[in-house]
Order: sequence, then structure tokens, then C-alpha cells
Amino acid sequence: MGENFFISLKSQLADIALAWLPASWQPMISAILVSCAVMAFAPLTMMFLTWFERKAVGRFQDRYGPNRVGPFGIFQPLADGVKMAQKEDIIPEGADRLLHHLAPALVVVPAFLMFIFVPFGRDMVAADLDTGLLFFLAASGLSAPLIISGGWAPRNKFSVLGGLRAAAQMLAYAIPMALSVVAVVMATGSLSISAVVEAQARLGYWYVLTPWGAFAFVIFFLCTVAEAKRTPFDMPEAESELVAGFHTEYSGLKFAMFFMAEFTGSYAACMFAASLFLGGWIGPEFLPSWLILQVKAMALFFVMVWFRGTIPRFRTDQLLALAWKFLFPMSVLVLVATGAWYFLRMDSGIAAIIWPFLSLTLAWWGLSVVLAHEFIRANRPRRADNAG
Amino acid sequence: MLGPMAYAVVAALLFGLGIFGALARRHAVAVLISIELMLTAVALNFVSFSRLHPAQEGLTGQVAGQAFAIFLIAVAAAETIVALALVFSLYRSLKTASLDRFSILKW
Amino acid sequence: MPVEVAFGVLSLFTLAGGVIAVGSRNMFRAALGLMLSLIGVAGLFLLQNAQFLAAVQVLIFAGGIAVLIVYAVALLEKPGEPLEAVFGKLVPVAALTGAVVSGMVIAGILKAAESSSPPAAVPARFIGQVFLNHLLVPFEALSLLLLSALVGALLVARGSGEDKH
Amino acid sequence: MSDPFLVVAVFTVFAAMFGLVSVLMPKIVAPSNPGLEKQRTYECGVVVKGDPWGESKIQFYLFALVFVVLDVESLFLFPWGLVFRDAGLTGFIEVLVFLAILLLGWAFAWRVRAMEWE
Repeated sequence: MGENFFISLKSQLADIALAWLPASWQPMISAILVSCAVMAFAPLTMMFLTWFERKAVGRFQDRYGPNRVGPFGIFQPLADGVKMAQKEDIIPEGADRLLHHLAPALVVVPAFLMFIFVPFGRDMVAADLDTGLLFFLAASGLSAPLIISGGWAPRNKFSVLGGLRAAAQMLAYAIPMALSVVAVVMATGSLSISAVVEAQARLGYWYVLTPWGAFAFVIFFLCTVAEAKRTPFDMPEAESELVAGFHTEYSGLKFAMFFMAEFTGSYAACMFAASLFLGGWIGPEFLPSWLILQVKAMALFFVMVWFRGTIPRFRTDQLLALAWKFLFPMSVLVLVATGAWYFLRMDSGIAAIIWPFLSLTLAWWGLSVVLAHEFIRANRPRRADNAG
Repeated sequence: MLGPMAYAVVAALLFGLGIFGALARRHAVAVLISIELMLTAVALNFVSFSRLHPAQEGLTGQVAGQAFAIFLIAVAAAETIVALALVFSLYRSLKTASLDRFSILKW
Repeated sequence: MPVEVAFGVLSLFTLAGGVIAVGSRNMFRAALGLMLSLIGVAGLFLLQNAQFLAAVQVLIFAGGIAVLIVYAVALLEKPGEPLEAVFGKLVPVAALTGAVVSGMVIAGILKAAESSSPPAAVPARFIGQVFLNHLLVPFEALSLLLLSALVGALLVARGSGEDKH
Repeated sequence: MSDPFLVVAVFTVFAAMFGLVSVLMPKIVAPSNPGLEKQRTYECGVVVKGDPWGESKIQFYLFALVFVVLDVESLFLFPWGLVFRDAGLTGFIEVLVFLAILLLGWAFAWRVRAMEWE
């Protein structure tokens, strides 16, 4: 299982296929092999992550988590999948039947697409586009309309509201996410994700270790948690008021598709964050590069699970206030700080680290105070609001 | 390799569809949707026709075509938000989104 | 060969999405048809190697404007609108105009000499340079336009602030 | 190395097929006995009243509106970010002006309470 295991496996498989087919098929075969590999990776990761999350949250809550199917319950996701597939497909009357089928089927497409832009290891990026960064953001932006349609199709009040809320939340967090990526683009001078990783290898430090990078990373990571609608940002599917949000009326595998989109999307975002700020596949020489990226991404995913085990859910108004009134101005300030960092040639010296870091920290606390003030103001009793 | 003209044909068809929708539909949002189709067709034309010139630095050829398409998309965004706000405003007073009813300025 | 297949599929998506957008009685489906069409056009941009523009198209048009329209539909849609409300009285005129315009354009295109220059990739860097060196004034003017559109739209959409229906 | 566009195309087809097969599979494997009570929309057991496909809050539109404007402006920063080190200090100041205009719009949206959840 060395560094080049997957690359040589792919070329061997391609050689076998080319023995049967004309040589002009070479690009096609290569594309199919890469696609198959990523297609296998995504659902398998999702299965592992569901098991990991249930096990970890179980430990946080002083339980065992799944422990019946297989050693440590590792085959629990398989059993769940078989159960899901046998569930009756219930479409409520008055629903848009076509959309009820299409929305869960297509919601996995953008979530899976995010994987092919991320470099899994050295020379291991499925689609090495010059503008991969933007395509990643585009793929994550495309899931908002699909989730609105998923909520709209069953003609249920809870799911319509859940879908609209989910989209409002995803839109709100997309802006600071894009702006924190701009900071990385400024530092690298390229929109290709592999170029970002290679630039960090060349510089010898990860972007998260620079003052602007630390803040951009925190903003970016919070935004990915919110984009994936995970706790503490899971208001669109809050059980206590919206039943299950946009997937209330979906049963069996349709529900599993929404779930899969959420998990694969958040893991792809973890891999993306690890590539942008944590050096991607750069790491100790004795480990294969693809393993290093997975370790970093799993660590980030563990932080997401940690959030879920620790932090209570935000209220919708707090959640949107956090995006619009805190993360957005903060990300603009990070952009300005990044520009200043490069123009004032502050690459060297300990003072060059401390001053930007201190001023950004000051801005962070200042904005926090403003946000806290907003929260307190929102808690004052006002005239009764209509729900929604 | 397909030349720019194949793309221009698709753009022309899309533009024709947009014109039909903008003139024929009654729902204000449907008319707006048709206008978006027309704008996209124009953006597609910008990109396809700019391929007749080589890509190089500066405001020429393909770069100019794409830069204009980006401006077009941004202006389309500005147009949409204002138009939809007007539709909401009218809907609030007239309780309908049908363009035939928006005739209170006629007399 | 794959380029021709991709072109065929993408233009099919684009035009089918356009037909749904223009013709569907169900406004929500019309908005989704628009989205399909916009993504198809983004694919056509990608086929012509305009990567940055394709990403912008997906992010702003399909991810922003189409979502805006979907929200508008969710705010305005009333189920069971009568059939005669879908198309106005102008249908024949509209069909004629649309056919004539696209027919004229296509006739013009077919008469023009086909040049077969392969699509060259335009690096996003070139676009940035053009924005900063040549299109600086339009660039800033555009941000003012967006600002005024934001202000106007917010004031108009909120109304007097008393009746948020 | 393989052609990235081809990978995107093939992978999109694969992913869509994966989704469609998964959604249509219950048609074959799962039982299906629709019933009047079962097909009713879920409203926590209360009799269904009103139609969700109707007027919802204008607040959702206001969020989307602010989003579109800020999204367009943030996308304009990407090409600038690519070239900003060659563009020098003047380019940086130009973008600071751009950012200031952006923040002006943002502050206005805050002022008219377009970013509140009420």
C-alpha cells in the first residue's frame, strides 16, 4: 500500500481494458476508471462516517453506540441500507410526484461532484481543472435549489418551511465561505486546488499558520458545518419544531439520499478545508500522501462530531445573524489583512506574525461583542411573531 | 472540433424561446424567467463569437468576450432583484402576479 | 467525438429546460426548468473552455438568480390558477416573433463562414488583468449599480414595513 | 493524466445514475400498499388545513436578494485575487474602494433590517 498504489492500479486496469479496445478510447477509459473509483469512495465513506459519528456521539453521551452487527458494530450501516431499501416509498397525495422522485435522486450529484475537484494525494486529483476552487463552491451552491425542491415536492408545511429555511441558511453562509477562499487565492495566485497544495509545500508552512489563514480557516470551517446543516446549525431539520424539516415526507432510500448528500458533502468540505489550509496531502514522508489527507479530513470531521456532541442548536435568527453580522464582516477584514500582509512584505519576522494576528483577534472580539448585543436585543420580548 | 456557429445556433433558439415566453406568458415571474433565458443566450453568444479571435492578454478577443459575459451576468442579477421586488410590491397591493391586471396606470 | 456528444446532450438540456421554463403551467417547475437551462449553458461554456465563466454562470445564475426566482414562486404561487392565466392573448404574435428572430439569426449564422479555430483556454488571470487595467471604471460602476439595485429592491420589496404579508 | 472535462462529464452521469437507481429501487424491492390515511401529509396527527404552496414570508426573499448582490461582488474578487500581487498597491486600493461599496450595501441591508429573522 505505497505511495503510488492507486495510480499504478489505475494504469494496470487501463492497460487491461486497452488490450480489448482501440487506443483512441484511452481518455474515456481513464475517465471511467477515475469516476468509478470516486463513485465507490463516496458511499463507502458515507457508511463509515455514519458509523463513526454514531459511535463517537455515543461515547460523548456515555453510551456504546452501535455494537451488534459485526465487530464494534462496523456493519451497522450495511444493515441500515438493507432496511432502507425495503421500506415502502410513500408519496403524499397532492405532491409533485416527479419532483418527489427527482429531488432526492439529484441531490447527491453536487455532493459527489465536490470529491472530484479535491486532490486526494500527490498526482491524485480526479479532475484537475484550472478553476477547481470555483467549481467546488459552485457544486456546493447547487445543492440549495435541490433542497428547496425536495422540501417543496411533498406539499407539506413542515417540509416547505424546512426547505426554505435550509436554503436561506446555505445562501447566508456561502458568502463568507467564498470570501475566505479568496484569501487563499490571493496567497497562491491560482484557482487550482492542486496549485494551492503545492504552494504550501513550496512555502514550507500551512496557510493555517499565517495570521490571516488562521482566521480564514475558522470562518471557512464554520461555514462548511453550516452548509452541511449539521448541529449546531441544523435548524432546517429541527425535530422540536419542524418534524424533520425538508425530508419529513421521504421514506426509505429517498431519505437515505438526503442523508448521504449531507454526509458526503460535509466530508468533501473537510477534505477541501484540509487541502486549502492544512497543507492537503503534505506530511511526513513515510506515509502515503493519500493517507495523510484522509487523516487530516477525519480529524476535521471529528471536530464536527464534537460540535454535535457538545453545542446546543442555534435559533434561526441567531444562526442567520452569525452569518450576516459576524462571519461576513470578519471575512472582509481577513481579505484586507491578507492584502496588507503581502503588500507590507510581512512574510518574515515574529512581529509580522504578531501584529496582524493581534489586530484580527481584536476585530474578532469586537464583532463578537456586536453579535452578543444583537442576540440580547433579539431576546427582548416583542410583539408576537408569526411562525416561519 | 465544433465551431462557434453551432453554439450560436443553440443561443439563437434559446433567445427565440425567451422572446416567446416574455411576450406570451401572463405570470410576471414567468416573464422574468423568459428574460433570463434571453440574457443567457446573449452571454453564450458573447463567448462563442469571441472564439473567432485568439486568446491573448488585454481587452481583445476571447478575454473581452468573457469579460463582457461576466458583466452581463452581474447586470442580470441586478435586474432580477429589482424586477422581483417590483412584482412583490404590486402583488402586495393587487393580490395577483398576473401582468394583465397591472393596468392601473392606464386611466 | 466526445465533444460532439457532449454538445448534443448539453444543448438538448438547455433547450428542454427552456421549453419547460417557458411553457410549464407549474411555476415551480418553470423555475427549475430555467435552472436546468442555465446549467446546460454553463456546460456549453465549459465545452468552449471558458472555465471561469462556467463557474460564474453556475454560482450566480443557477445558484443565485434561479434560487431568487424559486423563492419568488414560493412567495407568490397560488395553487389552481385557471388555465387561461398561463398564456395571454399574444400567443400567435409571440410565437411569430420568436420564430422570426431566431430564424433570422440562424439564417445569418449559416451564411457566415465557419471558422474552425479550436477553443483556447482563457486563464482566469487574464480576466483579472482586464478588470484591473482596462475595465476599472465599469468594474467600480458595476459595484455602484449593484449597490443601488440592492437599496432600491430592499426598499420596494419591504414596502412600508407595516404589512409584511 | 485524464482529460478533466471528460471526468466531470462521466462522473456527473455516474452520480445521477446512482441517485436514480437508488430512488427507483424501492419500486422493485419494497412493498407498496398505498392507503388513504397513509398518503395524507404529515401534520403531527392534526387534520390538514391550508396549503403550504402559497404565500410565505417576504423575509426569505430579502435574504436571497442580499445574497445575490454580495455573491456577485465576491465573485468579482476572485479574478482580482489572482493578479493582485502583480497589480501593485493601486490595484489593492481600487479593490478597497470596491470592498467599501460592498460594505456600504451590507450596512444598508442591516439598517433596514433585511438580515433579521422576524
